[in-house]
Amino acid sequence: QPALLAKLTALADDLIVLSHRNAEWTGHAPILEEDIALANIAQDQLGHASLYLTLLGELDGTDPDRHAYFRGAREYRNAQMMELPKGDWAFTMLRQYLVDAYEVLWFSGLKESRVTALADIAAKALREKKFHLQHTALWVERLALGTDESHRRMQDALNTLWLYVPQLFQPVEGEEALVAAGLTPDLGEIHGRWDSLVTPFLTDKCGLTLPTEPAPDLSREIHSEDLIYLLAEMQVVAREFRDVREW
Amino acid sequence: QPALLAKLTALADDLIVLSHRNAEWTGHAPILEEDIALANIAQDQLGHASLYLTLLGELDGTDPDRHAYFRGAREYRNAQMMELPKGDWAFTMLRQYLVDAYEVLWFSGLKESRVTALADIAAKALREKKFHLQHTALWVERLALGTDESHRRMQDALNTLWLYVPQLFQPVEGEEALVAAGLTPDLGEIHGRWDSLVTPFLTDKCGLTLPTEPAPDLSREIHSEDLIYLLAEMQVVAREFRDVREW
Amino acid sequence: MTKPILAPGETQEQLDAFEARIQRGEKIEANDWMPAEYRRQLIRMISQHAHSEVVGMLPEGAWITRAPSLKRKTILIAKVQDEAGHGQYLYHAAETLGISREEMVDALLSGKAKYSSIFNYPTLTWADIGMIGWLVDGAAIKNQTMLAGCSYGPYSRAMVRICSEETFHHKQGKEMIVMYAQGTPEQRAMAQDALNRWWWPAMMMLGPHDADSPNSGVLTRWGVKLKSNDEVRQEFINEHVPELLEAGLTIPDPDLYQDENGDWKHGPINWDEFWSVVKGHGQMNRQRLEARNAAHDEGAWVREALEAYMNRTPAQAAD
Amino acid sequence: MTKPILAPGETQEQLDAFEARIQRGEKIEANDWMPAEYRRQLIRMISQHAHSEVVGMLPEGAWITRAPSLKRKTILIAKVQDEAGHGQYLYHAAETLGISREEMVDALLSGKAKYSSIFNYPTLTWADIGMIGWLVDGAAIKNQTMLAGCSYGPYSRAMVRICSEETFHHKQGKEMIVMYAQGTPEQRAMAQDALNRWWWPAMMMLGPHDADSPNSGVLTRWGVKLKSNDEVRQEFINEHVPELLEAGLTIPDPDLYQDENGDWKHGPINWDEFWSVVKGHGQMNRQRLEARNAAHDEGAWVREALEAYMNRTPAQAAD
Repeated sequence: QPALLAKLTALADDLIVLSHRNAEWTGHAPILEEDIALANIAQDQLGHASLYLTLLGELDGTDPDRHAYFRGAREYRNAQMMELPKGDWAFTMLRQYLVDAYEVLWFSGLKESRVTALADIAAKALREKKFHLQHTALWVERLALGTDESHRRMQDALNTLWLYVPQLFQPVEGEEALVAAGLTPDLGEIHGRWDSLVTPFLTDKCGLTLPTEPAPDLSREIHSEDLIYLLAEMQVVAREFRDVREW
Repeated sequence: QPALLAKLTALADDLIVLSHRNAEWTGHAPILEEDIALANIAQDQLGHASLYLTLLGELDGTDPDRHAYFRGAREYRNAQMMELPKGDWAFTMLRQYLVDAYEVLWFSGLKESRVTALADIAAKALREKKFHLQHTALWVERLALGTDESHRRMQDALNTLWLYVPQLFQPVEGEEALVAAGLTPDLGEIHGRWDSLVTPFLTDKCGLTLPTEPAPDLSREIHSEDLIYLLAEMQVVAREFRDVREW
Repeated sequence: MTKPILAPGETQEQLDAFEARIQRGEKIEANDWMPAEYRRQLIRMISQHAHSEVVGMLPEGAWITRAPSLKRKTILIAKVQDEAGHGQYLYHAAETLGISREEMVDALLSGKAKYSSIFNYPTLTWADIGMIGWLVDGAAIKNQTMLAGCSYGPYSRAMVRICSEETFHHKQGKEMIVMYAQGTPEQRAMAQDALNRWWWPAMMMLGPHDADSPNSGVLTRWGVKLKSNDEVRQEFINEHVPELLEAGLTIPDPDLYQDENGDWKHGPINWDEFWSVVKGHGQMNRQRLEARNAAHDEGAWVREALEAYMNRTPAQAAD
Repeated sequence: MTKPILAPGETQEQLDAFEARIQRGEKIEANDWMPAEYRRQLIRMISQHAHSEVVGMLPEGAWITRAPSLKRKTILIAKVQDEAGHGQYLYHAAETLGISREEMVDALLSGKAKYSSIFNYPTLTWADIGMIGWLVDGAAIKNQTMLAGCSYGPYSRAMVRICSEETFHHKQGKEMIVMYAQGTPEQRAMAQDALNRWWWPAMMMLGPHDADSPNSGVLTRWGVKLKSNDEVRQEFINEHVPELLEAGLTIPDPDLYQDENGDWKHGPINWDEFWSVVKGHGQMNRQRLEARNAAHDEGAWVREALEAYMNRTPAQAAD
């Protein structure tokens, strides 16, 4: 059904875009050990994207590489949080933490999907996501409680990123039907659990202040100018040699 | 003859690439008046590139837009100086000054070409180039003699750019024949005149120090990684919609 | 029309004479007597207008590096350059009222001064460049044509000059979109997508309905605003709807219709979105201001050097 | 073989015992007695090797964002990640000799320490990624295999571990280029162009001819270098020339031929270029160091925060 295709697209696009941003750090991280850790997260994310895309391909014949490399920004369906430039280390770690917390809950729910293929993806990804979450939560804590500067940077990152959070929990068109049919977990419920997990961590544990500015209503069909630049770079070789079928 | 085609390509590519770098300032210059002045130079450069490309097209059927938008970095034949990132205002102004001085002399010589089309291009461009040279020379002087910081920045720019100067005066393969036949001026002679113009200006007038580090031997067939990024951005729309014949 | 309140030191006689001049269609010049409120309102309007030109360079300027042909690239550089020029004229016009460019720029950079809400929308495809030329410049021209007749001489003359350049940009934008609308399927889709995103912001940029426009009263009385926002918007629609339809595009307003007088009537405008963008919550507000601030900050050493050089030269000459 | 000079405080007896251990093929471990010169040479070599891994992340890492398929992108991230890991092992190995990672990194960032000249060449097309894997890793493996047998235990063990990962990268690079060499005309051209640019730098990266290699003598005597640069280079050529030819590529050396022993003999190497690059005049020397310095400087606040946090936690726990 179209809702499932739309959902798989949104899920895969989130990961294609965010893994790209994370991979931009490879070779430029503040500590050599973190070049390794973040590269690891980026690889896992690409792996999860591929799992979604493989399923998508089975359903509607989509080729994963054409999906990633030959759609423009007007066709991508990632949440805007994913495409924001990598910023500083605080921004990157906080974004990844917010997403990790959401994905751990998402995959925990998806593990119960009635569709075996989805439950299998979730089971495989969940273990990795728990590890990522541990890693990024520790970074958020360390930076929030580190120096004045690191605290300020973490708070700045939160002020920006918080506005993009609601979009993570926006269902795609027809998602209620997927939930009702037991294919995918209920995002509203996940949002609630996410709040109980993330809010006390950020405020009580890390001493950060949640912004009160109202979040704008963002659609997955509209992107920032940042995504255009990201895709331009990502797709440059594939599009220059578009006749090449295999790399 | 192939030497003329190669020469026209090199001349046009220099201007396509440098005008691109200059145009990157539009909207971001340090003074509104300079947004205007530099945009003006960039437009003139694109205009001169088009004149060369039109002639090239008449000779071998090249389409100017395909020439600009559908060749990769391995096929561009600009001097490396042109592709270096725009840097700060000192870098941009000094680069443009060095090129303006060379172009004023080049077009002065080209005006005497036996090929009317070349002489016409030169006559048209020369007037504009003299105006550019006046503008950029004044900037180099003002920054070199301004504050300590502006002097330091100008000297830094000179330290980098000076290494790329010799390439400006490197003939393309077979250029001697063009010179012998009276088609194009002798670059060696122009280099001498350029030195007499530029060296006393930079040293005596502006108080800058010419670097003594030996300049590497650069070929127009090898570029820096910078050109790849420049072309990726420049060609992104044209290549994404490569079937479009007219924009 | 709202009756103006006299500022301390202003007499009714001065005000009457001033208003009589405006009634007679005379232009007020920089050194003429004018009410403080007239001066204040004009500084606000003209500087806001100047800022709009300067910030307006950003969304279009971002596509200079990606313009898909040498011709389009040259045209776009020239267009953005013109906007810088308009900014310049307008800052000059405002300076005649006794404010410095520096003060105005500071107000922009600190976020105190406003600029047109339209520039807080992202430019997402190359066709946006054409659509901005057609719709945004088209809407601006309607407003500027009115302002060309305004009572303050320097503003009026700046507007005349700007209008003629904008008309050229408008033509180029229209030509580009009409061509794409008749081009390849990709170009058609691009043009339609651009219209879908720019139509409503262009409608909104002409300002709130008259009832919600706080400064309209006194500006009208003093011959600065010769038409209401809704009147200008109606002119804009009446010109552009038939042309867009003729180009084969679909206007994203299901309620649009032509009434018995030939006026095109639009559906409800989402003013919540307008006010949200005006208040700084548009998609690009922050980036636009950051980009201007970055250019300003990174240019600081250049401006200092320039000043040092100018102070230095006479001293040297005296050597 | 060069006879080593005793450092102050070192006795001939100690030296003889040390050399006897090496003769017997024993590994020297971190806490064993060793001549100061052995320690100095190993620190120089291992840290240079570590720096090469870290700087080597840059030319390849730059293509992660442009890898043309999801599979290649994943593989490339993993490869560059492995290089970070190799840097880590090697810094650890050097630390066993009494130098800190900080000292080594400072030497790199200030330009005092060297790293492999090969990374000062630009990566200009996607095929460079494959060619680097095949040729550069291929050359590195020859050197590393030799070093895996070296007399210093920690270095030797790091090499064993690194070699097995490099062998995997080498295979991936070869597979990629062989595929492109048999792919579309564009892919073939790309592969050949990459070979044209990387062949000679790969030859040079194995170091100058034995006569021009200042440290070779003592390193050979002490079992650090088990083969000369020229011997290692010969192994590299003998393995790679037939494979490159089999892939249908042309090696950019007109003088290349196979002699009666089956050894492939190369034409003259441009050592001027090699020394120029080593001295810092390669095309990318400056950018590489700038990139490392930028990452280091921009990461300073992170490392400070980390330290502050670690100092803070026990205090908090004591609350």
